[in-house]
Amino acid sequence: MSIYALEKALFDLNVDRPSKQRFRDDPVDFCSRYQLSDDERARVVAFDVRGLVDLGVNPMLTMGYWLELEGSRSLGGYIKRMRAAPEPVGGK
Amino acid sequence: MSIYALEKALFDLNVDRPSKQRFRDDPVDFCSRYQLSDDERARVVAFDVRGLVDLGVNPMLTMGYWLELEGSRSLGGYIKRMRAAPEPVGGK
Amino acid sequence: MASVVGGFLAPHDPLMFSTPDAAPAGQRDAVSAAYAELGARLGRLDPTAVVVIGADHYVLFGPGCLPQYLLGIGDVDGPLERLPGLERGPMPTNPRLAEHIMGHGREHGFDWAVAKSITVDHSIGIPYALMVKPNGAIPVIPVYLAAGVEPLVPLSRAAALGRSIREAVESFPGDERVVVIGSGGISHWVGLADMGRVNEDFDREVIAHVEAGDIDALCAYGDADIVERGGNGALELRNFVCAMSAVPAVRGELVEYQAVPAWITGLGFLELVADGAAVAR
Amino acid sequence: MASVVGGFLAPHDPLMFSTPDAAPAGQRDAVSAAYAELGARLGRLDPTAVVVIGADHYVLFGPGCLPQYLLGIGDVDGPLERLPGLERGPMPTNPRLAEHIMGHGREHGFDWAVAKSITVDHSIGIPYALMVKPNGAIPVIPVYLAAGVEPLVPLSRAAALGRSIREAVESFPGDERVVVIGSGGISHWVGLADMGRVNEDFDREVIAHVEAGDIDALCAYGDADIVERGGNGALELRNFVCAMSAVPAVRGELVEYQAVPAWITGLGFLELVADGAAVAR
Ligand SMILES: [Fe+3]
Ligand SMILES: [Fe+3]
Repeated sequence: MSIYALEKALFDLNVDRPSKQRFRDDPVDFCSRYQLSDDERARVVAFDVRGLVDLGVNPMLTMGYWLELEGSRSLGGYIKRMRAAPEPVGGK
Repeated sequence: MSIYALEKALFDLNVDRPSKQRFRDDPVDFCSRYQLSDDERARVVAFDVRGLVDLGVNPMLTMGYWLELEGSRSLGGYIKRMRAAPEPVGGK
Repeated sequence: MASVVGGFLAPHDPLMFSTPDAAPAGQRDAVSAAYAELGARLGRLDPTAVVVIGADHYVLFGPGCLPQYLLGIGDVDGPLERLPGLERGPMPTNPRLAEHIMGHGREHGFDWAVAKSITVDHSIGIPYALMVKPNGAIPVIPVYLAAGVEPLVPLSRAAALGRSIREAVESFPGDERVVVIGSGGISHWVGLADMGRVNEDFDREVIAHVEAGDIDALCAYGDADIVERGGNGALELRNFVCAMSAVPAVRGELVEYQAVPAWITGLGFLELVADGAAVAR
Repeated sequence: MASVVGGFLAPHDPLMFSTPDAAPAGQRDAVSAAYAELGARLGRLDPTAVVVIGADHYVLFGPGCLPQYLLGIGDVDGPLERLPGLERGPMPTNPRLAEHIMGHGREHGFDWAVAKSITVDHSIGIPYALMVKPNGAIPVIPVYLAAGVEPLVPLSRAAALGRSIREAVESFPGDERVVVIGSGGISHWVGLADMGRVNEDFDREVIAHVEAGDIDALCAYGDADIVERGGNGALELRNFVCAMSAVPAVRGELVEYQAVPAWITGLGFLELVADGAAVAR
């Protein structure tokens, strides 16, 4: 819906401990607290950092939330994901 | 030690949920996370809002933390406390 | 041409919501009627956007980053405080106009801090709910001045910022009709021992300056004098001079004044009439 | 008279701490030696205060309040990030000088956002730890520019801000000797697909402008061009031009340059020499 909602969600995942825990517990539920489209939510849940950066999210935020929350927590994994194509998720 | 440390502690008690809980659980322990003098800490723990305002703390912060955390949570109680003399706590 | 077509000064007293019955019924009714009248006048100005100038009460901006003045350029919702009878939710916005005000300001020496997402507090949420929302989905552009937390923005700088908002609007392509609301109580002592005191003399003096459109007289107040006579809450005069300066050739029209000790505030309701325009009535 | 006696440009690459062994030993040693040399030169300038100009990496300031530039006027500690080998703790301050810079700036059109308490990030914590702290308890005054989060502060405005810092220092009563550090990598792609790329050509071009003291040439870069050739991290050039502008009649002296793909950054180490002063050696 708005790049700003996406950026706020990712900022919270970078700096706010309770937000991180909520995401770990249930990423879809975490996303429901922000005005995200289905497509945006799917990309956040799937760690589609490439797709998120293409949408205009600040790459420091995508990198930060990857390193905090993605399973591997690895920078190499992040770069690999950035170099792959974005997820072809649809939705409004 | 510094009016700024005091203001930061009280700001956190106004807006940060985990800080509020920590204060409820153990106010002295909460205060240990800030560079406060013994006197400052004693005033925070005792809700000596008058003494804190006299030290220079923004009165919106003292009022906010009173309403959030003091037993009565009442504005009338706050005003009464403000009109009484500050606690004569000593310490460095 | 886009223009600022008018403005208002109105209070944002949360006690109206949290302890409505503390005030005498007559005052309560007068205050309700005043908000309704201001809302109706706002509607008759047929605005396409409303700039609401509020004051942080040390809940939005922390000691780690205190801006002199801030503009909401993106998503807006609120209010932050849960007050009985005050709905919380997203507000309509106009990001293009907001970004234009930011850009124009920065080109002319006003380095706006910005919020890409902001949950406004009651200082914007109350005038929005009582004056803007009843007129439909009019976009709101939130502005915050450092009016309650030191270091405060100087009164003269708040006035210059208001002029910058006006010039920005006037340079915006399109036919926007912008209304500006300066949100603030007049005398009130917030969190101080004198809480509950209202100084009607001071309030009437301020109102007279607003009626005369005398921004200079308002900017001439020293902060220590304001606090002495009007309490720390009266430092929100900044919001008044900023809004007045945004309205071309402003003069004020008093709609209502109530000194309400039970709500700890002198409540003034004024329309800021632009130019030689007829008062919207 | 208080004065800015010199300055430095230095990187703040967290990978030096988190993955030190990723870089070849030769580069690692050269970088360590460069920090030590800069620290030694800083010590010989005998400063009484150090202004460190860093960049928020979207961890200090959130989307609810993004300042163009911010000054720490009160308590300072950090760094926020837990990096192996980097101690976290309070830093010595000089609130009187910091408040003077704020007040002087505001009187001259620079509406500083301020922090009364700030936990600095690695962009200030790393140069502080490697260059300032080894010289004893020298007060640090943190400055943050919007160099990584949009809307960015324009390069020319960063330069004007640097001049304002210098003028503020020069109008401060007393004998302060102030050193200014502009903290930032040269080319680096942060969080982008090109992460790990280093563009030595661009870096050498930037270094040549710094050596020549050619602030105008640096301010002439367009942001899109910087991102194209130097990556989003090179937007930290703002910190360079701000620091250079704070040093009177500046010219640069290159101490070390290392292109370190393993640490994803072109690392430049320069002294900013004031006036016709002899290089502190
Ligand atoms: Fe207020
Ligand atoms: Fe950086």
